[in-house]
Amino acid sequence: MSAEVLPYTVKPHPVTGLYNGKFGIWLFLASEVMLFGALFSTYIFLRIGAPETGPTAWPTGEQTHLSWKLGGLNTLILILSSVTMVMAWVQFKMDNLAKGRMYLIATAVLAIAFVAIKLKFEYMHKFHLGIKPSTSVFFAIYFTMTGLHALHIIGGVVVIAYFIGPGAKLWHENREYYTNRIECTGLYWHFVDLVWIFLFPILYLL
Amino acid sequence: MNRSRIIGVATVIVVIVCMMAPTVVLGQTDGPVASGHIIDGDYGYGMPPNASKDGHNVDNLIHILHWFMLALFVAWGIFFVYCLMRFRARAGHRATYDPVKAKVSKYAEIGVAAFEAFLLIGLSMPIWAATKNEPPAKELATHVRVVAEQFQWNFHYPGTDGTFGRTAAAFVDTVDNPLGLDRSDPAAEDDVFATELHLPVNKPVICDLTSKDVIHSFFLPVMRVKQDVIPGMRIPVWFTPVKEGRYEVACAQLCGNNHYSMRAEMVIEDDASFATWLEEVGKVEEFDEDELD
Amino acid sequence: MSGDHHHEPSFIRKYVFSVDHKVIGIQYGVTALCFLFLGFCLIMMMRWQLAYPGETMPIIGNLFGEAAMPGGVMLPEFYNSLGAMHGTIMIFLGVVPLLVGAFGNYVMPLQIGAPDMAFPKLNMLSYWSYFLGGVVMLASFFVPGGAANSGWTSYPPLSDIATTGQTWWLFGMVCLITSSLLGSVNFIVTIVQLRVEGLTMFRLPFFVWAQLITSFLLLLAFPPLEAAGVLQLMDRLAGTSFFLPEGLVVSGVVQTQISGGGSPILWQHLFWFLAHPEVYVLILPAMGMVAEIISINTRKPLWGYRAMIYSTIFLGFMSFIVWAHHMFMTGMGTKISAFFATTTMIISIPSVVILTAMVISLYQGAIRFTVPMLFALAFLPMFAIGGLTGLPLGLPASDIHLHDTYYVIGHFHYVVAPGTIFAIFAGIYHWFPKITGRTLNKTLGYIHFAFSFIFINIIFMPMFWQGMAGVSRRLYDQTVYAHGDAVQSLTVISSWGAWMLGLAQIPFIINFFISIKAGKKVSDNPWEATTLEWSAPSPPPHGNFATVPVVYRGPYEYSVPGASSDYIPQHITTEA
Amino acid sequence: MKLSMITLAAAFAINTITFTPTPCQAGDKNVITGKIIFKGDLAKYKRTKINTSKDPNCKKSKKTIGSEKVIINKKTDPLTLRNVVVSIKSGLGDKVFPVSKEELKVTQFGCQYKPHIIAGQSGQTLRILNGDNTNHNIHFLPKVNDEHNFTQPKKDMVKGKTIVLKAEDPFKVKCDVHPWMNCYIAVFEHPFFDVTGKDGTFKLAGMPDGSYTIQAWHESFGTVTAEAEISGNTIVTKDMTFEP
Amino acid sequence: MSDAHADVTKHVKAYIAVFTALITLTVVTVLASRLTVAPSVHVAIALAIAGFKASLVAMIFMHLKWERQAISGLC
Repeated sequence: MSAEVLPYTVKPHPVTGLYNGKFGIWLFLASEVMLFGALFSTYIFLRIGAPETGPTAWPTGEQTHLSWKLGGLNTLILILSSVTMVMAWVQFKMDNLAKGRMYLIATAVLAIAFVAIKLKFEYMHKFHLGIKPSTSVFFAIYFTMTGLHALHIIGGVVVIAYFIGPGAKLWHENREYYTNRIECTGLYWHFVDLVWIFLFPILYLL
Repeated sequence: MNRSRIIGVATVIVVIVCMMAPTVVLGQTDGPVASGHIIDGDYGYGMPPNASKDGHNVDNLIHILHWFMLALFVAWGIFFVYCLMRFRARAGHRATYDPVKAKVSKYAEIGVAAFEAFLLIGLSMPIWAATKNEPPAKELATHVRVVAEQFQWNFHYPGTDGTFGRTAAAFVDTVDNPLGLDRSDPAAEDDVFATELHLPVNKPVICDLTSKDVIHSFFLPVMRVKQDVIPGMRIPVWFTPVKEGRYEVACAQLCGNNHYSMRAEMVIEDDASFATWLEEVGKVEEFDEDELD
Repeated sequence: MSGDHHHEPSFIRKYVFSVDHKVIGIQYGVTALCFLFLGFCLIMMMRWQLAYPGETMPIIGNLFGEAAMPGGVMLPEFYNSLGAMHGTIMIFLGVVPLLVGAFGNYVMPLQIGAPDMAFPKLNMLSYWSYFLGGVVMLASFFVPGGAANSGWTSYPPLSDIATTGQTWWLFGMVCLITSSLLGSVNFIVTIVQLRVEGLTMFRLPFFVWAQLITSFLLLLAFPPLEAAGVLQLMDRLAGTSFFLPEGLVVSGVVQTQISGGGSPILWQHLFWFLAHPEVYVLILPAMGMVAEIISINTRKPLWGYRAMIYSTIFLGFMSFIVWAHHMFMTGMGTKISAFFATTTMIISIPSVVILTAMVISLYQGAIRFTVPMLFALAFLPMFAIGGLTGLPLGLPASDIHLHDTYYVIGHFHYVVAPGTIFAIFAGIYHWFPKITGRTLNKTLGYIHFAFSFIFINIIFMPMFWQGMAGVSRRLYDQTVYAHGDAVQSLTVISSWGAWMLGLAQIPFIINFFISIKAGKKVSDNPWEATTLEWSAPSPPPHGNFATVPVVYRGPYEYSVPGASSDYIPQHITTEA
Repeated sequence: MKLSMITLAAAFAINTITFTPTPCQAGDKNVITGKIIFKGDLAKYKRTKINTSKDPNCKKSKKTIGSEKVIINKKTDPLTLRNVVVSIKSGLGDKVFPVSKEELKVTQFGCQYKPHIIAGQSGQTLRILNGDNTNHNIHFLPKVNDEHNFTQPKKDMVKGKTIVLKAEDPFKVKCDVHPWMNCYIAVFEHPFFDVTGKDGTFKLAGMPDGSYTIQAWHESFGTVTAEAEISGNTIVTKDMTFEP
Repeated sequence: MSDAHADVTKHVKAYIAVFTALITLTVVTVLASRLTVAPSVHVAIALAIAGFKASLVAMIFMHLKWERQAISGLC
């Protein structure tokens, strides 16, 4: 079942103006919004439920051992990677493969940097201090949310790597189909950056 | 077409028979139960006997609801069977294309919705508010702390001083201190621990429900009381027993392997025997093994 | 368009790892039917323990090893495992894959004239993720400590301190959720994007509308359970305490390793936020199938087609704000319970509208009592009983006595057993000719219907009386309580009903397997229906339609006055 | 009713005889024996009756049962302590000793575990029997052994898989249905252990020559140790005292 | 979406503008967390800024701004 047999795989649908891929990725992002929405409401539920004092009180400021500097740096990295991602799409739109691929590689490198900072500096730093998810509910929700977010970023990096490497073959077969796929990856990537934009203030600053 | 019509009619009759059979054939039975004690009240197919002052509200609501449901189902069923019989496919009969103007069904639906709204706002909310927002006066009520644990109901009476002793997880000892009472606390001296819930009749009761390990559910069928017992939360529930006798406390929420044997007994008695019981149950006699072992 | 095979796919590519929506539909169908039967066998074993507590189970008693049934007597922990797995297998491995995976995957693309689903490889991935989830669930029976035994709702803290079977259950659930999630993306894009020319949204058969709304429910309701599953996996494996409060003492041992701070209510909110839309996922496609079959067999357009569609859409929205009526007893105040009781009452109205519309469609029709029609007709009164008995459970006051009793089990089984599963039988009898080109035997079908209908009522009708008497659910032995012992005769009746229902399925199983090869050959449109799937050859080839159909009219043009035959298929150009 | 009571008592008696706590090796005759003396206020540790009203079936097997936290043998001259596990703590080095094939048995009778303390060697098998006409939920609370948590809803229901014990300090086994029911299981690497009975004496036999530290463990009073030197098939008596 | 090269370069300017906006907003959120203000106000500010940043990303980066047709077609 090659691509052209299924209508609107590449060309946008006259009524909805979307090709299948973009419509599908938007629906997938809707389900991701519900997934992270559930985790954010868990955060709110736990934080409101936490007593003022006592062992299970909600740590703020210094007790969280979270350095907002690292968080801020990670935010900038992700914003930058969002920009390089969209610039990659622009380059592919303007038909130059080399530049587009260069931007893709930049995005992948930034993403790996983000994950490296998170693992090396934040997680290892906490493990050395003896802080584990089981220490308190705050660290549990911190590790779960940032961990799941990091997994989503790693997933994104794998997809981008696919499009840098073997996926590029499609560029020669059907250029527009390849650009559409890059756009869908871009949409997913911006969503992941969007989630971090909310995660950063909630965990690091409040 | 003839044969399938007979089968259709036959199945409808058989269904009505098998729906009615349980109520007609097997009358009401009651009687003692494996645990050895005689449980008062005749239990059968309808609601269990009501021994609580305002249990009749719940009963009335359930009865009204079921008459309403029966009426709806019968009326709706008659129309359904009429359609099946009247408009079955047969020679010379063709279906009509344009939809029938069913004004009756629209008004019926609006009527049903209105009656449902009445049930909700008129009956259910007041009863629910009574069970949730109007606790009896503290000094009039008997206060009992109910601590559920995996497969036993523990009842904690405050004793004569009326205040519960301090309890903490550290003091828990499964043999002689399941509640984890801190004996050094002065208020805890006269506290009484029991595995049977004794209550004076015609006096409101407030039970503070909490659990030590998993979610249980404090269910008194005869008092029309049911309240989930959630660890980490203390949920009060109140009722007023009006009929003396020995009844059952059931656990209604799956709480592990022996959820089914997590059963306690509730004895409603007059004040005098309640007071004597309160003394008796606290006493611990000495065990001299020579005479028995 | 259909014949562009540039290479003949190998057997594996064609049947095992196929990307054709019809093959995947059949794979889903067969796997889900097997799981449905397995789930049914679990309950037939449990019914023995309920009817005759503590007695050795005859014949198969000592097949289950000493840890589960020493000397043929079922242990409470094994009973709880069977109960939890019965719920999980029936819902997540049986009915949803059958309704959405099998019927949706097979019939929906044909009904909208599409050559295949929008994302064929994603379709295959979602089947195999479902298959992995099923294997993990089955394997969890053989894990030390047995399968998950804290109910299909697996409330913490019980599920947090349960045996390793619970971790396998959680992992299995994550696989099943991923499968349904990917499936729903596929469905929505296909329905919206791949409709043929002329097939506007309001010319779609009601079955396709039901699948669209169901897919939205799956898409938006499942992720919260996935998040809750992740949280519980963290609780069980990484020692966090999302759902565990402070100061737990489990059988005398103070749980010092738990940091506390979490709350069991958090899981209930996340779980029921999924589970209520989930029960609408169970019923909407079934309503879609029943509506199709009723309109075909009454030779009359569906009454209030638009009313039914708007009700379904309204049902879809409302199902997200109703979930806490499962939690009235968790110490809720009057404000919250008032809100959820009101939304529960409101949500009962669209179901009544859909049901009434289907019944009025019978009025002035020419009803043919074919086997699928009998199942579809039986669905209506049974779903009515299921719906009506929801009322006392929706009102918090009457829920006090009836919550977590056999009344609840009677309520939702009436909606699912004679409701959804009868609709599934109706769908199988209805679309079997399209899948194999042969029809299922009629007499075996009548026998299967008659006995199933009788025995399913014998099982579930007594449960309402037991529930009123106060018998709690999930009890290993009801005779421990006086109010349970008094109605033990009803449990025995229900149990015999269950075993007889098991026997009543044999004619269907025989009929199903024999008719694949030896059934009576039929034309492409045996029921003389108008929707597009009957215009394709049966079984439809790889690209479904020889020429891409164009649609000229609505899906239910039956007995049009002045037309030559009593049905005009959608794709026929206007009459000469 | 009568007949079953007699057979039960007979089974109970055979049980105690077959259960020889000290499997002594053929060759050596080294024996360490002694008494566990209790020095403390007898009145403070009276045994109390356990209220089993929760489950009337418990009374059907045995009229009343007493708490077994602290049992002092009143009839012995210097007051001795019952249910004390005496074993060799160190001095055996890494010698390996054959594991006795005989199966340890625990019966639940009158909603109480019989015997209250079970001592065994790592690798020995244990079987739990239900002598009551009620439901018991046996719940192991170990740190090393696996956490068994199984039920026996009927009388004479033998737990299917025999439980193989691993070496561990004494851990508690509790019944979730009758919370007052508990017993302790102590598992050692070597076969030199004994539990004091009604006379408060213990006898460790068959250990190779050498100097050992002996440890006495009691569930409420903790542990007491003593040094013992033994060689050439002699009998050494060593008394230990608990002063709570 | 018109695909002419000129149009795409117009997008690029928008992307750079959004990039700088996001950077400054991040700095603003960090500074805002410094203010000594009631916690509920803290939450309000942080979420408002995060919401605004999110809408920027969604509208520009995810091309929602230029898909007038899609949105009207679907709803």
